[in-house]
Amino acid sequence: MDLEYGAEYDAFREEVRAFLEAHKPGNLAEASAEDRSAWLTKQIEHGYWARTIPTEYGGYGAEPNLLHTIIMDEEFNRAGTLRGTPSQGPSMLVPTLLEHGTEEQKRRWIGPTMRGEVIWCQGYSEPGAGSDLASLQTRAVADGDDFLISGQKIWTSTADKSQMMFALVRTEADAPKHAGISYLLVPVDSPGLEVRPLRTMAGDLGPSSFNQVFFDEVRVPRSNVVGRRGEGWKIANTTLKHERNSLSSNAEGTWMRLAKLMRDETMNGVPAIASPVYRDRLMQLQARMLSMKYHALRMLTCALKEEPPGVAGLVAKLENCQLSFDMAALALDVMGELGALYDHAKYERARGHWQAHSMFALGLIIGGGTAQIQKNIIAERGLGMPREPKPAKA
Amino acid sequence: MDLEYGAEYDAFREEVRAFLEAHKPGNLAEASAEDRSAWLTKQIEHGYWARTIPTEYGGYGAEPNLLHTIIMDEEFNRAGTLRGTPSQGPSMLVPTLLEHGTEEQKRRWIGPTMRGEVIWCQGYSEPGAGSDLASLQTRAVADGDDFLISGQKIWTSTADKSQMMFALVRTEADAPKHAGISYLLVPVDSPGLEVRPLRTMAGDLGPSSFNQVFFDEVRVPRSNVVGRRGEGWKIANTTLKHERNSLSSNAEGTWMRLAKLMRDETMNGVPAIASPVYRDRLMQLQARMLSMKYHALRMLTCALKEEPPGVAGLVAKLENCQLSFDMAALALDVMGELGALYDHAKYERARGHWQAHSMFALGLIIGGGTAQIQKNIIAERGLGMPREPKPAKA
Amino acid sequence: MDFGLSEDQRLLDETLRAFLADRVPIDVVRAERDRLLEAPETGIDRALWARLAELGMTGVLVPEEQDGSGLSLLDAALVAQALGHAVAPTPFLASGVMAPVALRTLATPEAEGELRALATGERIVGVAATELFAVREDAGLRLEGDRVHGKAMMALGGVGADALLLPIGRDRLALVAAEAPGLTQTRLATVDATRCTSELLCEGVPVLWLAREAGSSIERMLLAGRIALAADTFGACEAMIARSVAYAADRTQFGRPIGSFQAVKHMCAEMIADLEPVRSLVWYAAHCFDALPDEAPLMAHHALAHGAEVAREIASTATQVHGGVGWTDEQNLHFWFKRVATNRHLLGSPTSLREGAAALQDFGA
Amino acid sequence: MDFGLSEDQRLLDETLRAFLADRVPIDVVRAERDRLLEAPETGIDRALWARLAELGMTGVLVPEEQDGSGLSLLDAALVAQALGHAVAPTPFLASGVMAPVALRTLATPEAEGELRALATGERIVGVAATELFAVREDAGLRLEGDRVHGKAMMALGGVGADALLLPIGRDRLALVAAEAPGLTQTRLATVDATRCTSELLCEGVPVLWLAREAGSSIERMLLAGRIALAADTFGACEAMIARSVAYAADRTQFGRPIGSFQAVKHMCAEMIADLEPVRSLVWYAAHCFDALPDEAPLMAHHALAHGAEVAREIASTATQVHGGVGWTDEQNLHFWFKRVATNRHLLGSPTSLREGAAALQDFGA
Repeated sequence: MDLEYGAEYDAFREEVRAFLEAHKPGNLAEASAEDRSAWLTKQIEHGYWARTIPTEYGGYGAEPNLLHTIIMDEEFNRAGTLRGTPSQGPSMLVPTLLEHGTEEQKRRWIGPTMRGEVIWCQGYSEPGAGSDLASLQTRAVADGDDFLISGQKIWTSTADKSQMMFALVRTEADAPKHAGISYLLVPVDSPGLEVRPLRTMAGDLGPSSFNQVFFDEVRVPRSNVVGRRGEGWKIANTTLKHERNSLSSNAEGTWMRLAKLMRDETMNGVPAIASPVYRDRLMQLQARMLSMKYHALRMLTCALKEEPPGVAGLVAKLENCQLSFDMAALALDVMGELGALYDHAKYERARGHWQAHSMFALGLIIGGGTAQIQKNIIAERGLGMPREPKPAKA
Repeated sequence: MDLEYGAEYDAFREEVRAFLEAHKPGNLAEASAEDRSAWLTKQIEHGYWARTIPTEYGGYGAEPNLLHTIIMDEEFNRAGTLRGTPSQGPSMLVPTLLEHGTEEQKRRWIGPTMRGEVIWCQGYSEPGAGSDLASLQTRAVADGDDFLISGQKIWTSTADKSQMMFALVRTEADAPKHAGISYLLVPVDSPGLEVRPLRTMAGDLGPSSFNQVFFDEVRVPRSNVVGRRGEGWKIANTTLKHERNSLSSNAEGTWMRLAKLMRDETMNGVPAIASPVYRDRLMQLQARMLSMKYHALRMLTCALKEEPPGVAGLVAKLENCQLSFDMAALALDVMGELGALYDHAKYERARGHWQAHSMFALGLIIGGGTAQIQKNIIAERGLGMPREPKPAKA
Repeated sequence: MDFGLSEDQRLLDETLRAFLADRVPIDVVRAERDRLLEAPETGIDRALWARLAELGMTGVLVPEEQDGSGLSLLDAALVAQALGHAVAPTPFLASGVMAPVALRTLATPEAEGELRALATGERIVGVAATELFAVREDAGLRLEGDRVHGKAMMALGGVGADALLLPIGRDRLALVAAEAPGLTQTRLATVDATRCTSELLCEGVPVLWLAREAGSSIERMLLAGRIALAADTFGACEAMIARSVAYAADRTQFGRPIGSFQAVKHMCAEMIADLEPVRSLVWYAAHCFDALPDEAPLMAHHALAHGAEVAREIASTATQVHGGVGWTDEQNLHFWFKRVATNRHLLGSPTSLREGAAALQDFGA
Repeated sequence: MDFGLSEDQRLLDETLRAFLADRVPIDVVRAERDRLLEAPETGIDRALWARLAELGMTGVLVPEEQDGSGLSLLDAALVAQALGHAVAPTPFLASGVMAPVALRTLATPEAEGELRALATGERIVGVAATELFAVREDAGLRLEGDRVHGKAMMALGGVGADALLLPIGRDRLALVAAEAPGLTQTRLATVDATRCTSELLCEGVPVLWLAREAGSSIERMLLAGRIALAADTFGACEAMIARSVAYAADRTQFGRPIGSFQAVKHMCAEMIADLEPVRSLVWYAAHCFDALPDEAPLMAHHALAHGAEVAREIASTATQVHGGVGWTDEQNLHFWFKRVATNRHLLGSPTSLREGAAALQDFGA
């Protein structure tokens, strides 16, 4: 066991650090779209973003190296700024285009997407298709050289801020469930496409905005299909494979904030940390947090060595979500009566952060495949347990 | 809401109390079989046992009255002696015979069973048939006026102390699963029947003894079938219906012992009750214990008023088992290193009682329909949720 | 021997539930929430309270001598349960339970006058009880002469009320007019938009009257409040389970209703198995309040704390059963989620309630 | 950057597991249990220990200078994990981990002599450490001159050992011969028949040698013991899950393997999801012991406490997956159940370990 990165990587880290000191912009939140694109472009030039994307598509063209990725993430994080942009274009669409896109699609979309000039949203989920995503019903009917899309998508975060959507739609009405779906690129400003904000239980507490998107005969050229017609399900799933297994979680930071809260928050003159019952819960959570922290290091090592992590690679999300929820629950308990304060109420703690945290953690338990689906996967794929028999036809 | 029993019942309670003061025998554990039968016979004469069984079958012949039952149980309990005998003959076989037995079977078995002259064991479970009891494989093949039984039963508690067994066996080899079973009375001393003790994880800590019973062409007359051939499944299930829903649990007594343990047991000079973390757990358990105590009163009221308790009537076992296990877990934690002592080790606490309690509670979670089966029942029968679809034929 | 509801109680329950289903469907609750987001200083919905008064709900705990119905705390708990089930935005906890119990225990002429006004529902009285069990932000009220000074946090049902009942320490109880000079009330919005909580800043607020040696009044008030709050949480849990079961029957995934999946069934079974015994504990605690007062404090502590623990599990599980839909504002489940989350701490947090339960039994350090 | 096992460590693990599967199948464990029930004062199985010595397991933590293999605590943790997986009845915790760590930290000539003897497996040394963290039954050892008086509870690996290592308070460490005059050792049988625990009564027991200012030796010994014990519990949990998954594939009910029921699948998924991260924590704690000593105490406290909590859930869930069969003696699952139940308290109970973890960080009262 060796937790050092080695001299070569230490040098790389120094480079990144120096770059950030020299070039890190001020408050990005208030920056113009142009300034943000300029900053992304500078990152690409130095290879700190779009690092492994071929230069002909607007990237830096380096070989993949997970430790470089980790170090860049760590250093950008330490400098308090984002590396690249966290939207779904770079993380989901670009890998898909690289693998399945036509030459024209790649040249047209990848560079602008990485530079933040085109923002994408994801159109997968539908009101009737949650865990059972393949049952989606949004249809695209061929009409000459175009498709006409009708239907409804939900949970399309940032749809209100996007120019483009990559969507799964049913193009082959008579094909079996999984075989009738195509992967389609849709301009958000198309006539007949309407974005409506979707309010969640977290109300205005949340950092991200969700939307519903309605399609009424939205016209899109056939050339906007990625990969072959009817193979969208397969293509979307290979993209999910690309998604970097979340190697770091923010559980440690959350726990530190919780511990600080418990030193600061007093009831009847006694700080919460002095309550043995609350302290015991804090210690239980610390043990779980540390387990997940070193579990992530173990998974990182597997990835570096290209060793299959086995069942251990499937459990992080389930455990991290529950841990996150439980940390918020302790925070809310510690704040007592005042923990429910909200909406800029006087005495509100940390802007209602812990309330939001609690609700978002619960949302994460649900989202992206519910905990129940995840347990099925852990049991069947991780432990090799038998699948449920298919039901007899009623 | 009125938690009094009323004058009539108070008088009945006085009667029972006077009877016990006058007649309660000394140490029953050391009494001879004859003395025990005599004591049961005296209880029957006064109507405190076999109370509602017709006199022609050896009972007292009173009308059923649940409050009388409760009062008798409470007073016998207070006097520190058993009412009747807790074996499975009176509780399970006798109600079955009363409903389904022939006149001859009733006259022959009920009286001696109630007087403790014949001890019964139950032959239902098999090694391959646990939750799915109806899949049992012990066969009885017709041979003239007899059946020849071959197979194996498990979990037959007290088989080693019984004269008779009431058993479910497969008499109709070709009938569907549930329709091929008969309810049969089998002398335990029959040639070909062998009883072997079954050791459990609790080792010798446990109060009850389990056995396996092996049948090798055990011959039993056809007249020993109760009800019709092939209707054993239905008959056994109507008996289960008779089983009085456990109206009282011993959770309160267990909790009191736990609280006492926590006052007595010290570590580093501090009694466990002075540890806020342990005390908090004790309080959580007290709340759950009290909930179950008053839940039992509510169910009793439903029974008295002959009102269907609905889903509330299905949850007690699940909750009580888990509560019992959790109380033992706290006890074991409080005793720390010494809580695992066993087998008459020096410093052993309460003869390993809490270790046994923990294991038996776990056994109860499993036994009599696992917690999983119970949850299915609560959901489907109690909440009206849809049944699982039948699997398609492979 | 009858551990259950009387015919009258069942009728009360049915009447109120029918009324609430008709008058306070979830759309009304949504509208109230939206109104609050627009105007956070808005007070109690007096129109709804007036309708409840017509049903006699405002006078449940007011003695018949003062024109109330003089019912038991179990009746009041049934009302609270129904209000929780409907997540109805009313000041019942303060003005229907805590204030009447305090006032009738005082049994002074002034208190009797208040009771009469409370019974009709025309007068609404808020209660500031938080500092009895949890002091934060240096809160606390004191008397200088007959004027109140200091700060009280998380007063219940106070914004838009006519008067406020203020325990000063553990022995004195003051009534002040909501519009009294020197009193500044600020609504403290919580995630639960259905309950009114506020901060009171008092700078020499004149009292309408002051009761001394009111310790037992204050205790009974808190006790009744805790039991009613437990019932409110219980009612909200009932509603969340019912919604989950209905949703699971309706929602289809993988070609079958999700309620036919064992995992979903077991989540629902665990929710109801944990909840049903709580009903019995809440009923018993309420019964004790009137019939077995020595047992009542322990039962109230346990009913509120244990009910809150069960409720947190149920709120989380019900949301999971609903999947993403349960997380949307539109589905409305969150109104119950937030109601029980806020109830959890209003009259004592579970951990401190359990510590209180231990102290009542002389367990402890 | 390599958070994982080296090739050598994998080989060690595989070799030992193959050996244990061959030499200590569960029937051997059963036989040991039965032997103990017959003769409760029986001591350690020295024949098995001698075979482990051939594999080098007795000298894992003995420096190469004293003919040991001088490996890291992570290697020792892997041994403990394999022994827990096999529920093997050995004195590894005391004689293979705690005693060598204490002795090599002392670095006296006497200690070096002991280490040489320990490495060969010919000499076995028990450890009486319980009073360092939990005093019950008025236990405690003291010195009068150079003779030991008093009582020690739950000594590890002492019955049948050659000598016993006794911390006297937090600063002094004595070695006494197992057969020394004045020493009475009584085996204290626990539900777990695979680990030897005993009471020591000392009435003027002469010391073989005494080390003063041995505080850091004692601390390192306890630390190493806790990490190894956590690894042992972890290994037992691995075995329980593997047995559950295998049983669920094999057992048919309602016409299908029970492992195809969602409820059973989810029980297994929850077990493994809770357990896998514990492996990382145990590994990291062991790594810290050698490489990052400042972090080691906190990690050891958490690894042992958290591992014990996870293990209790797994023991209960695995038994439930097995149904009635898991509750029989014949099925053997209970050997692991009892091993983790006893491990849970041997070097500190979870609650007190967590209190210790808080104290290490200056949290607290």
